[in-house]
Amino acid sequence: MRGSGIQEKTAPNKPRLTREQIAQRAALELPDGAYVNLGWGIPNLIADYLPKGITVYFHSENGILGMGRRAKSGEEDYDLVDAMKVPVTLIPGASFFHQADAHLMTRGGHLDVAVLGGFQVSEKGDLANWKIPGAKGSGGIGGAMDIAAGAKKLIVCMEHTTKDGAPKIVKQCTYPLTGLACVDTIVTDLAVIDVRPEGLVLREVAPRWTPEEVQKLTGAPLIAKGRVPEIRFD
Amino acid sequence: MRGSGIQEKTAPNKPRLTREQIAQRAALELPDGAYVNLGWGIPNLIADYLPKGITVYFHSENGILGMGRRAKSGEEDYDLVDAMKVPVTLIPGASFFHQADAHLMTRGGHLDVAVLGGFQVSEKGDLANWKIPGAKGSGGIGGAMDIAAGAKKLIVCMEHTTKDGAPKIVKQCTYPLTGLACVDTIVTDLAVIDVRPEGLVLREVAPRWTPEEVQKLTGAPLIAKGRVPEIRFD
Amino acid sequence: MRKKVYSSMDEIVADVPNGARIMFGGFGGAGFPNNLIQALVRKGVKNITAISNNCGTRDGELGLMFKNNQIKHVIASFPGPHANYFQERFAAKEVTLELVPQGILCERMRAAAAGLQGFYTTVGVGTEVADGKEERVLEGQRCILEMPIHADYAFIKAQKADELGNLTYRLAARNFNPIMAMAAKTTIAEVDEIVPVGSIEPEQVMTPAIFVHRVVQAKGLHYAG
Amino acid sequence: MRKKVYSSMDEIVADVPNGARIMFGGFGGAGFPNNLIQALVRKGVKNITAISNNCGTRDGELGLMFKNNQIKHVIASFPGPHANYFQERFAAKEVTLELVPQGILCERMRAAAAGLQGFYTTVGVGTEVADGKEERVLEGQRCILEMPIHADYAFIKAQKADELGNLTYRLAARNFNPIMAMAAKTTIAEVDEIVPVGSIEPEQVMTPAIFVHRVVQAKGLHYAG
Repeated sequence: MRGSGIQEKTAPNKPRLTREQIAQRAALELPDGAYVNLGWGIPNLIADYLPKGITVYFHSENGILGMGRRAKSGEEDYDLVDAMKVPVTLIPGASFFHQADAHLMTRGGHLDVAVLGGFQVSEKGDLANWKIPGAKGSGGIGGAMDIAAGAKKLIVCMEHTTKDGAPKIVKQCTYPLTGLACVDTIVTDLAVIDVRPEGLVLREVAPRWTPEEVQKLTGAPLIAKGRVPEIRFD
Repeated sequence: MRGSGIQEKTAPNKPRLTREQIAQRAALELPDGAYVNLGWGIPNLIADYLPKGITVYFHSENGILGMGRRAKSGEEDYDLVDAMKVPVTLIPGASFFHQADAHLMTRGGHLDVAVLGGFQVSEKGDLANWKIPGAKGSGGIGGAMDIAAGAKKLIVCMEHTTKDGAPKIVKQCTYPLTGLACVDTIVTDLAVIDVRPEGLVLREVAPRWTPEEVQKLTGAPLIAKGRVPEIRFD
Repeated sequence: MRKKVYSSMDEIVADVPNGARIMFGGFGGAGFPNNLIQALVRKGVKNITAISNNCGTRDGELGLMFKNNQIKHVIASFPGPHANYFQERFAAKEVTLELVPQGILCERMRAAAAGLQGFYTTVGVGTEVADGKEERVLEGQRCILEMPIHADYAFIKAQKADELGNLTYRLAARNFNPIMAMAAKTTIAEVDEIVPVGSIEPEQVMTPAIFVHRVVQAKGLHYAG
Repeated sequence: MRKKVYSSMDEIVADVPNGARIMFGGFGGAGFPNNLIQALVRKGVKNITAISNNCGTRDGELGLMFKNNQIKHVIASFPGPHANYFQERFAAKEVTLELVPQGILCERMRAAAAGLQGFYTTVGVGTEVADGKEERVLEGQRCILEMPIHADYAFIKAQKADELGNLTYRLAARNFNPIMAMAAKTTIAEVDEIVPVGSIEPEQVMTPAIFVHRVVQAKGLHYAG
């Protein structure tokens, strides 16, 4: 998959957010006391960037609520792993349950926030994040479709463009879909964007980037309501 | 509701089984190790008549497996009641679960045997047991429809005729139905009858009763395969 | 951390509006949120839709709410012969009733909890329960389509809550409570005891805190009815 | 009392026929019935339909069964990048795959367990998952019809079993195991420890014995792969 090429040539040579900074910005979207599921990739970094004083109850689709930090060396218990097979710890007040109840939570609207990675997001909030067209192998869905269908608020964290410079925020997804009209907010290395009935609202831009520059790297129209502030991390 | 009247006049004046004897005979249908649900009425008496050496795990739709005898005076715990609100005890190996799992067991074919009371059973095994036509009040279904739909083997215990002498085993139920083609065996005060694809097979008759006498009090044809033995209780 | 622990029954039900749809846990006298129900009686809310296995036992459980004519519609499996106030209102057509097989009542609430939009079952096929419902053959069996039951509130009873809302139930007082806790928008639990966070073993939590929005201790208010 | 306790892995899988449909518990390396799987490898059953979240990790979990070409069809949510033997067979078209969203995989098994004949969900609407499935609007939402997944056997892993088959699970090794235990015709549990009847508190049983047909202790056979 290669983008139009135009974006690539016109992309300003300015620093973008790192993956860690995307995670750090996304962490600010989590309210105190929220029940939250973090998907693979950038979302999985978010737990390290929770603001001080905030308690978030992390949900894992294998049947954990209240996951804590990753286990340190020597502390690992391989019956206590997250959805990425990584040994984790618990915070006080955690609970275990079976996988059907874990997904009753995802589908049934019980999670306050879910954060997933993305290949493409459309201007209507459609998400494609499980399969690259033409990729080898079987592919795999995992819990993403249940999570996309049910979270009260779905945030997607991803780079704003592909490695080739093509926009990942598009009018219509061309990759296989994960869910329709499910994304609420997109946090990229260039912007924070809300999916609203009126369209994609540009809430923040990366430091030193302008809304116009971000628009050029975006495959669907962005709506700027007044001055668009730069992303901050606190 | 009044039967044809013919049966009433011709009914032999011979002793029938008592309710306790119906329960005692039905108890012989429970295999060792079986998971069993007992409904209201005569079925609820069955637990007292289990043959020696047989262990049966009684299920209650409020979320108990492994109910024991009723609680003695002074022993009652009102958080440990059966589906009839009666305080009960547990046997070793009992378990508790919520009502949805309790009915996952009833509907999902997990109970080996369920025993229900009945107002009418049809020759196809349709059961009517929850509502008398014209009765006052709201009526109530409870767990009967789930149990009828799902038990591996459904036994109905009831008197063979109404108080007015009308047959309760009929070609077609006239009372509101509980379930279609769900009954496997009927134990009455006059007979043990199996519902089979070929029809109602008369397996046993009450002591001193003849198949012909039982047929006269039955609203659908009974099939006798050879000599029909008398009911025994051991 | 969100504040979930309330100190009074009246405060915890203060926002329940007239016309609310409320699930009430309990079965066979065990696991009823009797103190919460009495708070609703004191508050005098009206036009409630009650989703409950039964409809009270004389003055007990939901009885007083029927006596006071606070409930206009019931979804129940077994209203019960001792639900005399319900039966009087029902006979007078002051309350309407949807009778549901007990396991299907559980599944319809669970469907709401699980974000499912309906399911097919053989239960009730050929009976009054099937009236007006879509029927079709699936897996070679006649089935009817049953729809989720949603609610604004679940009023439940548990044994212990920690301050986050993790719950355990005692013996057969569990019954409908965990299902209703999952199914309603706002779940309010009356408990025997509130314990510090971390006091309940994670493996032994019966209802995870995510489903529980408010808890209140029934301090020696044990219901006598 | 029925004898449920077996003394050998080979004996407990002895009757599993070629062509059987088998659910395998486990997720993320935890709660896999690895010793039972190895017994199936030794037995050499063929043409198995495997229902499992994933398809092994190299030689581990279901890996050897794909290496030996014992599995012809898989129903899975996430076969996995480290399921190299599966991926080879899949590329060679020696095994077919039905990909199912993970929660829907759970619900379809639970539907089989609960005697439900199908359910509607919004999950997968507009995606490849919806291909060939009935779609309709219910409760104002586009939904697809999902059907139960039945199985001849569930192979599961638990921590403790009593001699009746009541089970408990450790930490997140619970995952798919309780659902599969309920869904299959015959459930076989590999456990760390078998305890006398009455040793597990009735309130703390996680899978009631009614769902468990055979248990075997994995005596120090802890799987290393």
